[in-house]
Amino acid sequence: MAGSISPAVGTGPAVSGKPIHILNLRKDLTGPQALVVRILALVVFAVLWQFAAEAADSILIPTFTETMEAIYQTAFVTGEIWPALWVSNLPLIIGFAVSVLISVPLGLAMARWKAIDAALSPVIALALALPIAPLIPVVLVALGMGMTPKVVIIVLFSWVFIATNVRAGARRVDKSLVEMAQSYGATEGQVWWRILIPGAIPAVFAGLRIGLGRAFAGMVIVELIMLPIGIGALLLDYRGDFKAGLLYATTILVMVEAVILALLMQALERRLIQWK
Amino acid sequence: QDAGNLTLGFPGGVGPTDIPAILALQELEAQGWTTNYIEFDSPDIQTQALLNGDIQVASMGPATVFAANIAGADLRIVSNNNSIDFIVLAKTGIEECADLDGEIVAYHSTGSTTTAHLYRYIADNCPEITPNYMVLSGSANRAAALLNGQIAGTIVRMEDWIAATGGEDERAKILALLAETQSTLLTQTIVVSAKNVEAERGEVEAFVDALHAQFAKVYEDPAAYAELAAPYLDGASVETVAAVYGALVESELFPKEKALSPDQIADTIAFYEEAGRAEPGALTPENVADFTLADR
Amino acid sequence: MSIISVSDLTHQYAVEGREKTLALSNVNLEIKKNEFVTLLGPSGCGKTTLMRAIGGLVSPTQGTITVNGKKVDGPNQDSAIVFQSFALMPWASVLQNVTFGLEMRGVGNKTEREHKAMAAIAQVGLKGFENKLPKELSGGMQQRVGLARALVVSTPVLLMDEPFGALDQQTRRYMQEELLRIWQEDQRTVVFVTHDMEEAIMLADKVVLMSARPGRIEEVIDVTFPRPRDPDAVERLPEFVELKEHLWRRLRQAHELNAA
Amino acid sequence: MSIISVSDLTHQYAVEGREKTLALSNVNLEIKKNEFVTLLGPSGCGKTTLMRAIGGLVSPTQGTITVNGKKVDGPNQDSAIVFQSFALMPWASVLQNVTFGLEMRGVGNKTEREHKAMAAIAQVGLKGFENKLPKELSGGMQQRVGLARALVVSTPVLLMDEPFGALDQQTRRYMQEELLRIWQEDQRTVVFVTHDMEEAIMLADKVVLMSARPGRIEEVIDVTFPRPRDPDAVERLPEFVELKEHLWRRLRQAHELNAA
Amino acid sequence: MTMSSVAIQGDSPTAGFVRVIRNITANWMGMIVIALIWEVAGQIFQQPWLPPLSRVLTRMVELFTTGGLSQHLVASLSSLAIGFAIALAIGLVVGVLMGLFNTIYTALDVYVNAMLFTPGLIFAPILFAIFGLSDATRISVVVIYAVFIIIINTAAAVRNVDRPLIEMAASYGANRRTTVFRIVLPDAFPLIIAGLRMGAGRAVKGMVNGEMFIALIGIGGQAARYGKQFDFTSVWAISVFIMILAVVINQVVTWIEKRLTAWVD
Ligand SMILES: Nc1ncnc2c1ncn2[C@@H]1O[C@H](COP(=O)(O)OP(=O)(O)OP(=O)(O)O)[C@@H](O)[C@H]1O
Ligand SMILES: Nc1ncnc2c1ncn2[C@@H]1O[C@H](COP(=O)(O)OP(=O)(O)OP(=O)(O)O)[C@@H](O)[C@H]1O
Ligand SMILES: [Mg+2]
Ligand SMILES: [Mg+2]
Repeated sequence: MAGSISPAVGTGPAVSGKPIHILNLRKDLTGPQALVVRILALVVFAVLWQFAAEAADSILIPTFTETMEAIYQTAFVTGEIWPALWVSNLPLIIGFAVSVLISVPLGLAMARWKAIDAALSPVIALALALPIAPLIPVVLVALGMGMTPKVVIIVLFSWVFIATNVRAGARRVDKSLVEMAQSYGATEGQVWWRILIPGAIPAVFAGLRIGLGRAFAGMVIVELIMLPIGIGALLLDYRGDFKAGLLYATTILVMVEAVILALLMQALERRLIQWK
Repeated sequence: QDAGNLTLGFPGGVGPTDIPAILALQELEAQGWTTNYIEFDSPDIQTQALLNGDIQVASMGPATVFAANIAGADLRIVSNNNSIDFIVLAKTGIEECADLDGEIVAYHSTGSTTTAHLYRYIADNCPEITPNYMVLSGSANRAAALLNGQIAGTIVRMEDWIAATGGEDERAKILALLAETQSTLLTQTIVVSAKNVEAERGEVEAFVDALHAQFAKVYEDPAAYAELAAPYLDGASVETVAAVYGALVESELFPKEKALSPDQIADTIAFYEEAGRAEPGALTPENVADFTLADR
Repeated sequence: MSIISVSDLTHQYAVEGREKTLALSNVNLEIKKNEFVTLLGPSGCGKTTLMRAIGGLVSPTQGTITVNGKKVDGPNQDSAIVFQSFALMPWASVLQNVTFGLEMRGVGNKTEREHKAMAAIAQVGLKGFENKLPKELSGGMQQRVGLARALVVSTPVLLMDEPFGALDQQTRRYMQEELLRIWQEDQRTVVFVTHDMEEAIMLADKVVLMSARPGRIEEVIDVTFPRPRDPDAVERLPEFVELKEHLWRRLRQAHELNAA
Repeated sequence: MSIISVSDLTHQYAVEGREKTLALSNVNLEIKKNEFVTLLGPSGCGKTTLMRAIGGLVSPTQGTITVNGKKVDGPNQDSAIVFQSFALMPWASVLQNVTFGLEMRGVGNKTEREHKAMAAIAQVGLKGFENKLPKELSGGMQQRVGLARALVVSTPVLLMDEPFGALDQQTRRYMQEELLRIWQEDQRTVVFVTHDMEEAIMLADKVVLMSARPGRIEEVIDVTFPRPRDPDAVERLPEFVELKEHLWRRLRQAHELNAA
Repeated sequence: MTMSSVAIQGDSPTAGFVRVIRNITANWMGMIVIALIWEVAGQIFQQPWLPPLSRVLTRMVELFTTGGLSQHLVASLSSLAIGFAIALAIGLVVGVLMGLFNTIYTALDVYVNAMLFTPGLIFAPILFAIFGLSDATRISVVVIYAVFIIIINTAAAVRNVDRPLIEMAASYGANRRTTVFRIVLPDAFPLIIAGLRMGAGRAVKGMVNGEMFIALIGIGGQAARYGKQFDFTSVWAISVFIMILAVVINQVVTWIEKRLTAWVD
């Protein structure tokens, strides 16, 4: 018979010390509290920016107040930003949609089948590191000047991040659920639609958010390097003319657009993953 | 002579027009100096490097100098590097400026120097046309796009055209050499920061002297110079480089005088004012150039 | 005339880079159509493994299994499985979890399916919980959702892995009665893993007794009490008590703990 | 002299955006030091919830709980919990899972802890499985790992949520004997949730009977069989059979299914 | 003894060799196929922008032996290594803090996402203004590129940790710190690794872009020069080299991941 468990020595009443608090992950602050925290963070950031920029005293670095003024100018006085945003957004939307259509199935397939995963994982690694920027001339020469090269570059920028996250998320889906579905005669398509995709939804959204970010970056970079229309043209002009305030104002407005899209996505995500 | 210390900045991608400056550095190095050169991708970063004292002299376009000074920087042109070397190109079949009406014409970006020159060319020669403008950055990219038939006309630097075609190609041809009509304008200058200039006066003077010695060498024998220059131009053959120098010398694009001409500066300022890139009166030759360094 | 036939089955778990475990060794088993077979054996003896192999979720290292005359080489439509770990979709409501099986088999239209599912949910005593999420249910309630899902699809074979393990005796007794009723009405073949000897005897036509690791079949005992059985009455039969004693003794012999 | 005192406990689960569930309503319970209390009740009646509240994992909507004289307002070092869902760390071996509790309490050094843990692993019949990962174990084996983890730390209070639910009867009997032995040697207070009425009676000083949702305490029954008990002997006592019948009747009354 | 029985025993060197070959073909199939398609397409279409892979590889060797690329390599790689190490440290710490503390999460969430969305290049002038013409600028570009994705993935991983395990740890008296190290981090590990993988890729890009878009230095600078000269074979050669570098880094990460996550099904 196995040895007995002797009582632990020295763990008498002394152990009941201070109370333990359970980690409460994912309990997001809501409403006014969240707003206060966010604004506080913004204020800290703005003050740091203001002082740092004043200390740097460079013609390329605007202060926070200069930037805010420039935002007001470009958005409401001259209105320069709007047509540029519009021009730049079209390839962004198409490119992002193409990325999603390619990467979500790909990521799921990688999570589902070991062979595909093994075959594609070096490709993913390649793509994660493939330096797109030096290849932009190649893409332009290959595909001409129209919408296509922009869309291609945006896809190149974003697909791999979506695929990686979808794969990671789908791998976390309980294996026994897939078995359960199969035992009920689910077809492969049904396994995907009913088990893998819902189970991977949180990670899919994380991937979509990151992918959207990369798509934005891709959009700006193509325009900066080769086809300066829209936002890229504005940025180049402001840079060339040392209009630092407007340069960062434009950047911030692009970020704001991206963040708004991300927040919309987050809202959708919240609705879809109540079960978490 | 005391050994000096000098770092020079270039816009990215060394071309034949940049070689004299590099060889001037070599010359100084041979005299015991410590020299260095750095290629910058964008003029604004180069400007900042100059203002910070990371580099002592820079090769940059007057447009950048003007824009930076309007934005509050204190840059000074101390020497010319080369005059306008832009050419207007068009695909075969387009014979004159007016034929560009309705065709796709590419330029760098709305506010760039080359664009201003292109507008000026059209205003001078065929003001009534409305080309279908599109944006395509990089002079070499535009040359390639033209050769690939993706655009009908554009403006590029002569050295890029010659590098891409060796001087001739049946797919496109030179519509105008702007050097002929706009020769009083500067395109590439040697620039210092006014704040640092007193401390580095000796170095800058020595560099300007060495640079002009190089220009003299080019004019002496362009073909021989090409052989010196080719190793600095990755992958370019000596013949191509020789063709470029031949063309540049023929058009007298390198300055023959060391002294900086106030008229040239004034013309260049006027040109940018006209192009709407500078407020009239905001710039004077004195606050963008330092004549004391070269006019000795 | 066997509907399930397991011959010479051996299974070894081989996780890369880890020690191998021999879970089943030379198992032979014949199950006739409409038979109710219970599997009994010490913890870790390979009952779940055997069940999963029959369901096609484990490809055995050696040996063959046929269900309904077809060789099993993957999950198939002949059997429904009730999982030991419930296997509920956390994002789906109780109702959605229960209709899932019907949907996969393409049964009826949505209303029909929901109608059937509602009936099954009531049958397992979860009326009123249709719209709850799994995390809002207790352990026993979750188990019953898995049960309802398997009951509602009418497969010829029903594989149940400790389906009543998390239920209180009252609910368990009620569920046993329901299961027997469904089995008798629909004429299905049931393979039922349990730890409860009384349950094993009460339900079975045949009790299959397995030995400790590596799992082998020790003994197959026919249970011949007449049907329909009234649990309370059966429990009092002297044959029942005798059988229970017999199983108890055999299990004690087979037991890994005593071996240690 | 109660070590655990639950007074006027009400708990309502309120998940945002979803219907609320009243799980416990006005529960009062006093448990004396070194008492062995079993909780019995229909599936979904709130046993797990009550247990978690005592362990400080659920902050009840209303009412107070004190353990060892201190008000419970979070997890505390006075009680160890055996979880219904096992809660094993999937990345840790059996041995690492078992030493976890000891480590958290800062017991001894590594060798000592491992020594203790090895003994506990053997006690639950898992000798030889020390280096396996949870996914390599069967359901019952996983449950025993969770059990060993809780047994090895010597907390005054042991909260056990269906700890033997996935075990076969043989292993279960053996584990019951072990548990009783440990409890008697170490003088601990045990709260034990089970579905098995025989188990509830056999182990308990007090059987607490709960009613269906919302959970209330129906009845508290004192069990006075002398200790140490020999399960096989106790089972044959007429009082045992009588008590079992009584519980069976009461549960049937309390049962939600019969209400439906 | 027959060949097959040798293979089953799995101890002999031949069997080991066979297994290695099989592993390689299984793991690198995708890449081999892409390489073949590239080569064939390059040979068939003869487009200047798509030189056949063989030519690219030859050029790559040339660049390293005679083209003087190796002299740039050490500087580029050391800034990559230092930058990634810094990004890793900051990313993990901030990510874990954001995952653990809901206030920090709420405060930073929007801004970190915004930074991820911003093309890293935009920061070039700022970084240059701060660090000037030193290696610190290149390193800081690498950091900026890699850090935000690591933060975001780490925070998400921590926030999704299995709740029952946290409760279990709490019930055994684990304090916050212990819970984090013993439960949260192991459970979050697979997702954190996914973030690191992406972070490593971004770091390599940061290295290249930093060298391309501030001052032309290192291998990125070379790539930019060749791009401006329309020397696509050299551009591809450098890109392929960078990708090989990334794949090597990725294999290392995968190897570590495999070691540490045997417990994932
Ligand atoms: N995925 C796996 N990897 C490795 N070994 C496994 C795996 N699953 C089960 N085993 C091992 O196989 C043996 C049989 O496991 P199985 O789950 O079939 O037992 P069981 O009879 O269902 O036990 P229980 O009654 O406890 O559920 C056990 O010793 C277990 O350790
Ligand atoms: N996290 C939760 N959110 C919402 N409702 C819950 C949650 N957990 C439990 N409930 C509800 O509370 C009630 C009591 O659940 P509890 O788990 O305490 O039951 P139990 O007595 O342990 O049942 P079982 O014997 O089946 O384990 C159930 O009706 C269940 O639906
Ligand atoms: Mg099992
Ligand atoms: Mg429970």
